[in-house]
Amino acid sequence: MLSEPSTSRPFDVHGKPGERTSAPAATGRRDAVDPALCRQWLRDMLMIREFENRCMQQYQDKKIGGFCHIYIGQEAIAVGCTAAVRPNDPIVTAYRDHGHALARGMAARHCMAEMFGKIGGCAKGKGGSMHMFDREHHLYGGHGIVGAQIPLGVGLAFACKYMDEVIDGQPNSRVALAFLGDGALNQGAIHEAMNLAGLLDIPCVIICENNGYSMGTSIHRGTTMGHDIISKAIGYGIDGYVVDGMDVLSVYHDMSAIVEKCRRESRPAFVDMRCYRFKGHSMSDPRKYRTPEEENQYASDDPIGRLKLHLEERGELTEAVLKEMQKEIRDEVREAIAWSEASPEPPMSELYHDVFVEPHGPFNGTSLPQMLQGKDLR
Amino acid sequence: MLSEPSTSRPFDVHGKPGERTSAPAATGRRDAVDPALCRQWLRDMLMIREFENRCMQQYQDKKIGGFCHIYIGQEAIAVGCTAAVRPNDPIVTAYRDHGHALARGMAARHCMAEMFGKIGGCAKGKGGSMHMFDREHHLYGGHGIVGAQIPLGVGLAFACKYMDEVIDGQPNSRVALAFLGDGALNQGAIHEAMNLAGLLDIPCVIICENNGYSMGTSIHRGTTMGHDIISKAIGYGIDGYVVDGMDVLSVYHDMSAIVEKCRRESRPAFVDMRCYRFKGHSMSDPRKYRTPEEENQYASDDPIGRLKLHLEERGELTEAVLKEMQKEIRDEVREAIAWSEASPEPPMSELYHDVFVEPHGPFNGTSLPQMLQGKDLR
Amino acid sequence: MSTVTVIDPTMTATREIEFRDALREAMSQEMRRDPRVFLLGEEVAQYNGAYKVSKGMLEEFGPRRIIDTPISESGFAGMAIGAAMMGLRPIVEFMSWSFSLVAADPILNNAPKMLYMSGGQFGCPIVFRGNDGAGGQLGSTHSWCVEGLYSNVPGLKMAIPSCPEDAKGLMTTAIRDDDPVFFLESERMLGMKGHVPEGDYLIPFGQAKVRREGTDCTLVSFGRPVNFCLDAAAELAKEGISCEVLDMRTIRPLDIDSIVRSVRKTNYCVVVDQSWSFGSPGSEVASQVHQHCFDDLDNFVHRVHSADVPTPYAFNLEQEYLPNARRICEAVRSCLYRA
Amino acid sequence: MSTVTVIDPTMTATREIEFRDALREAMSQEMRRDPRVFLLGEEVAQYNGAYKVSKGMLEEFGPRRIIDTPISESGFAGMAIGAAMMGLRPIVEFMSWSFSLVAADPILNNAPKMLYMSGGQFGCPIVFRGNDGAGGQLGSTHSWCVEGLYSNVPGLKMAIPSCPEDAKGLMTTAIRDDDPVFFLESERMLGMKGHVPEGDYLIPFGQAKVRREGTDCTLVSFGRPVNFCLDAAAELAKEGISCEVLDMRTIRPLDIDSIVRSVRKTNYCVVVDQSWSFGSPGSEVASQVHQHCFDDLDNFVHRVHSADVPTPYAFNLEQEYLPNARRICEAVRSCLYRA
Ligand SMILES: Cc1ncc(C[n+]2csc(CCOP(=O)(O)OP(=O)(O)O)c2C)c(N)n1
Ligand SMILES: Cc1ncc(C[n+]2csc(CCOP(=O)(O)OP(=O)(O)O)c2C)c(N)n1
Ligand SMILES: [Mg+2]
Ligand SMILES: [Mg+2]
Repeated sequence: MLSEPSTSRPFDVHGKPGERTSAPAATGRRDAVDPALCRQWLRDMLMIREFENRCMQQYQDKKIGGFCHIYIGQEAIAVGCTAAVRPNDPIVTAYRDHGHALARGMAARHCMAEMFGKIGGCAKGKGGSMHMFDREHHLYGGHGIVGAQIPLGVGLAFACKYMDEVIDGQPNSRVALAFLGDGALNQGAIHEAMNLAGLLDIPCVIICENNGYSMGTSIHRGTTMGHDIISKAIGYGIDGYVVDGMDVLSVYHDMSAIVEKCRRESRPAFVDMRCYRFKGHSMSDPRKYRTPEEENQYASDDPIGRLKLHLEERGELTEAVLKEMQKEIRDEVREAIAWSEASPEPPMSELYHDVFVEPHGPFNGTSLPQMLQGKDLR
Repeated sequence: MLSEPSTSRPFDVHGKPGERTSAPAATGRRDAVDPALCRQWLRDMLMIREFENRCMQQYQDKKIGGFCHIYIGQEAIAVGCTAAVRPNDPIVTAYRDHGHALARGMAARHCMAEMFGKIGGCAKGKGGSMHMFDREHHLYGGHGIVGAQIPLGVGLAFACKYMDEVIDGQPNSRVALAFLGDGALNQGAIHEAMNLAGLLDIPCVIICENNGYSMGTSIHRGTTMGHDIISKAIGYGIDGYVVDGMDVLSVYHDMSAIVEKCRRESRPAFVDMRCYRFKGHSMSDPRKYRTPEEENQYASDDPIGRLKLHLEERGELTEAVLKEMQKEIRDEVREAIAWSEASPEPPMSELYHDVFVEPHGPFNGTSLPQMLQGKDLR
Repeated sequence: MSTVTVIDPTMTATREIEFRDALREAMSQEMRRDPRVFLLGEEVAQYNGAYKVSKGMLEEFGPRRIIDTPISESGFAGMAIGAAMMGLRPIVEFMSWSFSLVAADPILNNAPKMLYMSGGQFGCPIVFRGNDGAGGQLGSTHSWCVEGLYSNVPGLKMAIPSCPEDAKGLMTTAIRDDDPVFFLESERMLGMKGHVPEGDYLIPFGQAKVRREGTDCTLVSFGRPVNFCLDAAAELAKEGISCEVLDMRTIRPLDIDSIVRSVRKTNYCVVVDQSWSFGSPGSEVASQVHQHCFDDLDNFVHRVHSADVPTPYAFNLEQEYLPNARRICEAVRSCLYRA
Repeated sequence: MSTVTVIDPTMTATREIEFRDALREAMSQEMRRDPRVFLLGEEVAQYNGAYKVSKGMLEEFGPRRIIDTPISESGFAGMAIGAAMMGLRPIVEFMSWSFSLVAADPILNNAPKMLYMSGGQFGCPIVFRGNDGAGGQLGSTHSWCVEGLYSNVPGLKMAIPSCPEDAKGLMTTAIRDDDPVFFLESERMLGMKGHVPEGDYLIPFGQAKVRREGTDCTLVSFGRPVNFCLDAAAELAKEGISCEVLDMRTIRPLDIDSIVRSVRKTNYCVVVDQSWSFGSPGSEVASQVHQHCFDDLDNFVHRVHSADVPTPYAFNLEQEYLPNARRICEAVRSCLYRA
């Protein structure tokens, strides 16, 4: 599956030029995917892009509060990874989570309403941008504390295996995906989690969305062995892979292979998913720590552009289809915003709701958000 | 300096037989040490052994409270490492710390009195067995929380470098040693500390006293890559070395080379110091998790026996000299016990002493313990 | 909690067992009835637990449900929280709560807030348990009373039994509870013997127990110091002072009603809390009693805590540092203007 | 602290600057006078600080003294503590105190206990600082008021300024203090303007400041809510209620004497503390006032806190969750039987 690394670009935020990574980058088999599926991915990626662009507007318009981390540039990862796993494989990620929520199937309205702090939000407006949860789609959050979601992700995979093997007496069927940023590599918790996963044979794929920066700190200023981060996983006996996160076809193929290996062997894996964050860290970041040249180079390597090209070259995407797609998406996001506007603020009783499962004292129990009501969640 | 690994023994708690470690074990140049120095090391090791044996008695007799972790079997490490550094190179270690305190130069009486909870103890009886501190000898503790001392050790080295380079404008002259157990490898804090040390070029030598067990858990049950733990350091760009911790000559030679390299280059290093804890984890451990055969094999490879043999073979140690040495040591430890018995309990005013530097409210300031009074500590 | 019936512990056969046995019985009984329950922590399996609380459990339940972990409190606590989000019911043993500081983030930021942050989607039915408070001369880093820290945090429940019977009943309730429970044991009490019912039973959270009735002064406590209160009450009885000893059993929820009822009767109150005084459960109780019994109290609520200093190692200092019967007696006499 | 003189801030020239500038001025002035002082934390150097508190400091002091760290709070806090043991005087910036939970062990187990555990050999002159309390809709994991947790721990000092002038004076004192200081700022206040003296000056720890004199009720607060108290006092003045507003400035040490003096005058007391109520500085103050003013109080000490729930994201819920002038007014009226 895995072949030689592509040659360095003039700006390479990940490797130091000339240095080889310890695992090869991914290419190949790019033609094997059904064009309809490819177009679906294009749609999903365009959807995230449009959603995020509108988020930025809404944030400027003060409809969205708190921190807001934009996923633009990394769309291929959420979309490709989602395509590579089964719908009931649980996933967990950090605060840059809109893309994961949408890719996993959350309706744009519930994602947007959450940021609007409205009752129609996926977490009734109580979580915000950094905390997207969706039980129907097996998304275990959006988490704000850097690195803290990785032990959780290992726990999700542990639970899958325990339920299958210990409770139901059948072979493990699920794999968990746990996403983190490159800056999160420096949190101790993820090392403890990797050791546990390696030791207990836990089928968790730890995916480092390595966009080369944690806030204003380039990976080489904050992380030792930044050119070869899978060396860290190797210290836990975990297989590491470098994957081109700017190319949804690579993501899909490599992740499919990795995920199925983990599922089969019930083992963890670590993925150095190389990508670039096109926007600032959060909405208030002037991005002085990197040059326009660098940004432009990566922008010209846009994962959406790449996929479009791939389809166009093969005659599998016409201008008309694309236009229609874009229009639908614009409408859908516009509708999501209108819906979120219209969704009421959470009632004051929500302040003391969802604190404890049982009502007692001022605590008035718990209930599911609108988006899950009436659904079969087993 | 470093040559091929010795062949595996039948019981090898560290490597899986047949598996190569990623760095070679140390041998060679065993003859180069001045016999007088060797005899001094023998004396130091015998001293620790006698001290620890008497500690166990005192613990049984309830003169010592709390937890008590015995260093028997690992004496070559504290003694060899101390010999390999300069007296003002700071060191810090975990709770199994009596050996380090004695090797560094703390008088047996202050070490023993500390465990007796007496005012003559190195920490006025307020720290106990796990918390041996000695400012004169640049020992920054004894620390009870597994792994927590490693960030501190990196901070000591950072401070050395800062004082020399930033404050005094001269090249860095010191190196810090930070000891931990193999079980501590699984604490996140040490990974954060290794990354910091690697990133900021901090001259800290992190020495894992790899005795193959953390309490009842063998390294392979608790630690991934247990046969090759320096693979973890490699993920931080830190050079790793395997050293035979059962042989004081190896410890001295290898550590001298490692320490001088770190001093020269102002870089961290990681040492897999292979050893065996001869006694239980603490005083209440029945050691059911390992076989008498395994224990016997290691006991027959006693670091003190090895050094004795080395000296005897070369005619550098006579029976009479050894006897005399042993007698002196017995007397010294006996005297330390008597002295500790006689040392008063800390007065009640000590309860509110050393909480804050300044007196205020019930807090009555701070002062140095007996052992440091009148000494020049710059 | 809602679907289970509280079995009256007086109805089932009892025998004298140790506190640690009571804890183990609750865990084992719950593991037999619910396959989602499992135990993990350092040395809990092969070593039978550092303090033998889980002795024999590996043999009965096997290594898939009694799981030895590396020394990675943050990692395995977080892992267990993830598993709880999926519906399993982990019991996490901290060898000592003192070692939970390295796991403060997952246990405080994740477990008690997951239900809220997810808008009701993911609860966290988990029990964190282990030794709390000073052991015998373990020194400053190993003697934490985490109730002083963690009880500040909403979204968690906190139980702290003072005797074997409560240990079993509260542990059973904790395991069946759908919210995160911080369960605080005491190394010093693990060997304590007491009559414990054989069957399974639940002691509801938030219901204090009157451990001794009295008319002159209300002693409010929880966990190990309840026993010192009983000693002190016996001592004070000789002086003609009749103390009512209230064992709160859970700190969160706090059964303030029972305290108020007692203080309205006695008009005096002493709180005994082994954590440090500043911003502690003890100050909370004092403040709430002051609020609810403003017109009933004949003196201010007196408080007995550990001294406001790091825990010393030396035997004599540690003894003086901790709440003890003598210090409780002094506080009661002072409160009743009899000093 | 003993060797320095307190310069009267009223004696030096002032100008209006922001809270963040005041913090920076204190740090920079101290770094100029003492080469042992350095600053480390995430994004403090090249990025000029996530909130621009350290803006320009890299330029002045260079990368050896203004140090960007990876996202390793436990690692760099521990490293700084080690350096402090050797006599350096680190300032550790937590981008938010909410992120200090992952560093709870070094900051609580090491820094405040080192002097004690080492029997007086190794002190820990260190300042931990950063944003505390809710920002604007940052949600539950990012809105910690760590005073509710950490003030329980002996061996540390805790300062929490409410205005730019105090921010500078307290920071200067913190840096020169030989003990560990937890310095709590507020993201919401960094842009607040105020008159700040140009020279260096020290505001002694443990001395409250009367921010408004009054006769009817004592309002006790610290940090950001002091400003809400001032708003409330202005509002209540219109109703003829005269509030005395006490700004504690440090929680540890706590200047209980000033509180008692004021309450003896007003006979009523309301504590406003933005941390959660249970076992908080607020409950401590209430409990101590109850103790010292038992015969002076005409009603129980009323308390205003954040709601006892995880911090919600939604604007309307967060506003209601936090202490605010309306809730303070209500508490004062209720306390004064005017509700
Ligand atoms: C423990 C902790 N420390 C600091 C922060 C503040 N913070 C939020 S995101 C971030 C940078 C993370 O970078 P990275 O992991 O690379 O993710 P990216 O933003 O690139 O997706 C920081 C420092 C935090 N949320 N949690
Ligand atoms: C954070 C933390 N967790 C657990 C413990 C309890 N504990 C003390 S020593 C120890 C085993 C450590 O083993 P290792 O690091 O190999 O050192 P050794 O005892 O072999 O010297 C454990 C689990 C602790 N002190 N701190
Ligand atoms: Mg990044
Ligand atoms: Mg070991």
